Amino acid sequence: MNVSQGVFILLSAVVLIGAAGVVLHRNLFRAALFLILSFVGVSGLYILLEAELLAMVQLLLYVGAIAILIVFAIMVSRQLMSPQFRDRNEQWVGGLLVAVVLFAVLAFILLQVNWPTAEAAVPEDAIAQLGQALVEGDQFVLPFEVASVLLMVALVGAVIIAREK
Amino acid sequence: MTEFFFNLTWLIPLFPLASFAIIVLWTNRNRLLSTWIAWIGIGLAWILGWAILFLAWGHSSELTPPTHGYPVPLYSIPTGTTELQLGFQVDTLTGLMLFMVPFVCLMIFIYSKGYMNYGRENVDPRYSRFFAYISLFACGMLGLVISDNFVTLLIFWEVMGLCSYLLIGFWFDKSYSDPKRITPKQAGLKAFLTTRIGDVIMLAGMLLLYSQVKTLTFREIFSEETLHHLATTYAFPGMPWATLCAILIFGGAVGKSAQFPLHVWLPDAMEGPTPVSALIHAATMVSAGVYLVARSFPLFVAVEGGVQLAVVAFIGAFTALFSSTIAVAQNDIKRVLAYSTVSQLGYMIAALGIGAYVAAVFHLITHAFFKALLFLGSGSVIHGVEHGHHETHHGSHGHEFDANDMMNMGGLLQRMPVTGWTFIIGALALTGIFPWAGFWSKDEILADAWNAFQHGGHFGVSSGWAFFVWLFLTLAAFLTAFYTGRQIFLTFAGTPRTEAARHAPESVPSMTWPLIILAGFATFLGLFGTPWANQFYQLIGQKAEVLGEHLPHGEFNPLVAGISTVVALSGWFIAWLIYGREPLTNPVDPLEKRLGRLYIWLKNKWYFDELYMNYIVHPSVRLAQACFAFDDKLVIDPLVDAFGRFGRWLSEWLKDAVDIPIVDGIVNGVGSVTAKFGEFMRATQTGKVQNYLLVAAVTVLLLLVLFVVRA
Amino acid sequence: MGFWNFVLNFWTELGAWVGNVLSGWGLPPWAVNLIADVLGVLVLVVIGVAAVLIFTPMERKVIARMQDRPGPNRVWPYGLLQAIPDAIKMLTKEDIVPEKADRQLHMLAPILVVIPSLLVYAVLPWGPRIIGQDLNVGVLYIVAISTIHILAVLIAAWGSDNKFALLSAFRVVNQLLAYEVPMILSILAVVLFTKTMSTQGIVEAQTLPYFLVMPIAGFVFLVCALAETNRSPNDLLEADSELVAGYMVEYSGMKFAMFFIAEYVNMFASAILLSTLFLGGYKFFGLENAAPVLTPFIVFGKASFVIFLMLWFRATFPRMRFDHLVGFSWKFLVPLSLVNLILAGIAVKIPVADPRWEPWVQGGVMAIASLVIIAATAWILNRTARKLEGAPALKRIVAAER
Amino acid sequence: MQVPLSWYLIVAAALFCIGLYGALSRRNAIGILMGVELMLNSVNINLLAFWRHIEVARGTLTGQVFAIIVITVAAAEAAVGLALIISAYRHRKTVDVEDMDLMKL
Repeated sequence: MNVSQGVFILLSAVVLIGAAGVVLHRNLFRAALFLILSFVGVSGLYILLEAELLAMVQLLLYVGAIAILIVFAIMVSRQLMSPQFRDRNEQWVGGLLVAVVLFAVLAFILLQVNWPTAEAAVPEDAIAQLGQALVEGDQFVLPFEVASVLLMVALVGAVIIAREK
Repeated sequence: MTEFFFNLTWLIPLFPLASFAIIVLWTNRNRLLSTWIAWIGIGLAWILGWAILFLAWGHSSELTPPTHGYPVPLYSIPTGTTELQLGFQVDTLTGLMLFMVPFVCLMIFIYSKGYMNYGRENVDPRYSRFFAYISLFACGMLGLVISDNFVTLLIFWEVMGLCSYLLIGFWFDKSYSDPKRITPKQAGLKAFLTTRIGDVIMLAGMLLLYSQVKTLTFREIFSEETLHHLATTYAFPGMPWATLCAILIFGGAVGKSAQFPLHVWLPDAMEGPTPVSALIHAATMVSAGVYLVARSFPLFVAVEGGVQLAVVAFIGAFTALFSSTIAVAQNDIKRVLAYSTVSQLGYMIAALGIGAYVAAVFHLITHAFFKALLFLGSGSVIHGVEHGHHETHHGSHGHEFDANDMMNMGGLLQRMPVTGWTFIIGALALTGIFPWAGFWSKDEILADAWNAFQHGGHFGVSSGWAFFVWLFLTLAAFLTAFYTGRQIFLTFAGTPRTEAARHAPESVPSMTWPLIILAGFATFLGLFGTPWANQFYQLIGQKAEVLGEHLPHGEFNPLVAGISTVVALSGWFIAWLIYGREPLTNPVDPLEKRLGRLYIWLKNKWYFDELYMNYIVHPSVRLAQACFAFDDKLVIDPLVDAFGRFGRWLSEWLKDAVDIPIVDGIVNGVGSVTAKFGEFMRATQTGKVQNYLLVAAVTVLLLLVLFVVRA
Repeated sequence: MGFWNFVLNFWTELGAWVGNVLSGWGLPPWAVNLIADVLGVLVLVVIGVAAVLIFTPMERKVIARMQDRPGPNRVWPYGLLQAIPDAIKMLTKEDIVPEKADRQLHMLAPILVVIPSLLVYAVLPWGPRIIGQDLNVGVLYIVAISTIHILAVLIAAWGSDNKFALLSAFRVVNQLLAYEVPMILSILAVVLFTKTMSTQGIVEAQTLPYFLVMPIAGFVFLVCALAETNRSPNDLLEADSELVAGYMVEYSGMKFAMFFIAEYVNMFASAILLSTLFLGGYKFFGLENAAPVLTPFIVFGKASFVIFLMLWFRATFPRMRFDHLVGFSWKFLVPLSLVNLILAGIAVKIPVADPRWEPWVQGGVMAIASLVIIAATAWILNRTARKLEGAPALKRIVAAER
Repeated sequence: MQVPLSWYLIVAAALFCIGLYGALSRRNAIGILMGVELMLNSVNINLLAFWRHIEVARGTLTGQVFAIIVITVAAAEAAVGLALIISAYRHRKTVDVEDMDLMKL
């Protein structure tokens, strides 16, 4: 048990408590805030994994954009939030069962597998390498471009769907 | 650079094809745009074609046919044990065709704008469609000349067949009061079916060839081993495969090039619009037949002194003479030209039949130019006369006026000087007057025939045949000069015989410019093939040693040239005597009186149509009817009735015994089970996404568990 | 010599001295680091908060002078300590929570609004190696952290259970997200030129101040900073005349003071960031090399200048209409900064043989191209305006105003 | 480097399952969306953990790149999803998926 393991446990607790809050809290607005907490925790995990760029992107996009949008949507549809609204459907028991069993099976598998891990230091110019890899012809330029097209399409689609007639 | 352009060869037919597609699919409504698209398509093909020609010229020593083309392979079709290589090729013969085809097509396309009355109130309602069709037509011919195998050649060949059907029957709604006169619809059908006979024969030849040599690619068929193999194996005694296949393939050429006895469709093809006639008769379709024989020439000469060359020579020479006799007695300006085309094609075929390969191709090229000129000129004349008719008879279409009839013309040279003079230039070229193009090419054929007669022919052509060919062709030349002169004097000389001719205006510039340009070519093109500096020989004859012998090179023979010139001039002179000296005033041909029954015989085209009608078409129809009557009334009907009665009885029985208790029971049972099951399953179809998601999650979970257990 | 060295490098020497003293007490290295870090954090936070004390009087004085009135002048000479009585007033006011409000969220919002503002100071450079933490993704960090500000405002609005607050919250999403895009794009142009996202690295790479190299990016950033810090003329979130202070409407006392502090902390941070990105940061004609001790003051001076600019804007520009504000971002700033980004991308690819000349050549090209773009933009705007002049609706408005 | 790979994987699995539970049991469409976002995050944790523990030694970057692409997809998904939800809310005055069963014939 050293410092980073301690930090990891702390962050994991934040992530999982936040996630539990997301799915369990009756107040949807609070659930969204828990979601943000969870996102921030995940971002911390990324820093622990020495992926600073991804951590920042996580903050910027998940917290700064997606979570904000969710909160915004909740505010727009706020009339529906009445205390008697039970935000849990009739199959929640089945869902819980599936989730728990799935976790058990996954944990079992994960602990069984002997992962081919290898110790190495993250290179100094990891971010520059990432940037290169995203635009280099023989690496990931195609997924990158496809992703940008996807974003574009999603943007246009969202505008059209949400536009008032 | 050269290879770059050669590799682009496949684009040439694609340009007009694209024009066709664009016009048909999108721009049909916009006439001007359709015109321009067709022009641009053929124009690009022309530019690329000439680029390829000039590059091929530079490399003529490597690209001489038959086997030295530059291959542009496209794809191969697996056909069981072998692969069918399809593609294009560039050699000098292709290059020559690319010199002629796209350019003449371009001229015709430009001319068509005016001919179809663009921008006037009587513009053709199917104007854009016309341009689409002729684009497809050009595509067919261009694709044909660059094919390097019989398969694509046949495909493009049939494309042209289709287009000829569509275009000859272009005015399919036209009908005449004279029931005996053929309508465009019938003419199209006739052309299509007649050429189909030839095509079937040709297909048979191709299939036999394929069965023997397992390939249809020219360079492989015309290789020395293959030809040797074909020449030494026998289909049946006395008939090597090469001879059989050559004769059968020649059948296709006979159909396409309207040779005797399948010539009947071509004059009737005049029912189509005149640019189409020009397209068919000059640039594309009928030359395809000659081109086919020229292309497969090695096959024709694979057997020394075989019967196939004799067949070719005889049919060609006979057709040349025979159709020119008919032309003498025709009054329709276009029909005269049509028979003249048949006759000139006979020249080419006959030339090929005596081994005069270079001369045949030379004549093919020059003929294309001056015949296109003549057709377009005649179209211009018809157009002018029609306009004159419209002007004098405003809106009244009471009686039928035939603008094609030369008896309705006369004195048009004053009214239409450009058309007239260019037409005369074309006529001079056609009749082989020095120094127009026809003189050189026709003379080369005659000289070759004479040489073969004098010194024995190449490829085992006997000198008797050669003399026969020479004689027939010389007679044909005389008749050609005569009927051409008759045409000129009837149409342009003298005074107008009708009001329509009196008011005929000169055509619009988009029609006259192509005439002028083509007239230039008709005048000067022959200089490329003079016996002293024969560029054509340089291009396609030089390296023909692979054929086993030197190709005959038409040396200048003053005797032959003198005879043919004298013959031609005398033809003109007699025409002048009859028609030119005292211009006709009444629409009665003076020839009719002098020739009597012979004239009637010629006017009715030796009664070939009637012959076919009476001895082939009617018997076939009658046979079909007889078969129908026999089959239907005596055999089929009772049989069918009996089966019907039996079936009825059987089904009645089955219904009671089997259908109601068993089949119905099963069906209803299945139905009710399905319905019950559906009721049950319906519960799972909640329409709620989350339920489905849960099912999916459970499924994934089960698979995962399965994975764990199995591992 | 030693003494001068100590004086000139005062801040780094101070750090080393503190470290030595702590080690001298016999502490293990990790404890020394921890204490040093805590001290550093404290210093940064204090600087951030102390900015309020300096800039509130400055704002009041400057705007008062621009509006031709004396401004605060009672507390100490010229009213320079006006902030202290203000703070006392705030602290002593009653803390009111609306009855139907969500108490916890109402409480959480002021905290959340201050924390990210102060977190930003961690990567703002005060001099060579005088920085909280030189992150290699520093600029991205600033952008990412500052988005939490939006969240805090949303929570404040939601937690207040007030319709003005809620309206303000809708505006938050609209305005702040809209202005974040051009801001990031203009920062990206700078990053393209410096090839690093570390704030320290950006300062080091600035041979020329980037405001000269890419005036477009600087201008866009300035406008966006005004919007992001919610300053006039872009203070639509709390526009008094429309929303009676918007999301802050239900806050009083100390909680209101937190928002107040956060605003100035943000403003100061933006000013420092702008001077870092575009004005050369702690560089000042080689002074930073001669006397490193001065670098924090250089930064402070530049930041003050930027803040003065912001105050100037506030005093002179009327508030914009909301749809104009958002439209201005999407229709004007975003395309402009995209063009600028493309220009920067092209400019940094210009090959220069001698690396010493590289910033000058590329910067020069960029500057000239920017001027061309500015001229083109001006021409287009001018033409559009002239077309609009003829529009009947506008004519009627102009006539009515006359 | 002292945190073993399996710890990350376990946390990610837990996060995934919590997200799955959220997606399965929430009635509010926005709640479902949040559950999906949690699942996507767990995937990203996995990707980066694999990158750190396996890929860094090999000098490749697939994990990071994929994480970026997952984030992109998540952004697109959130945008379209929320647009759909708002549209549905506007037309039907509900974001309760229990009421959205038009898929049933």
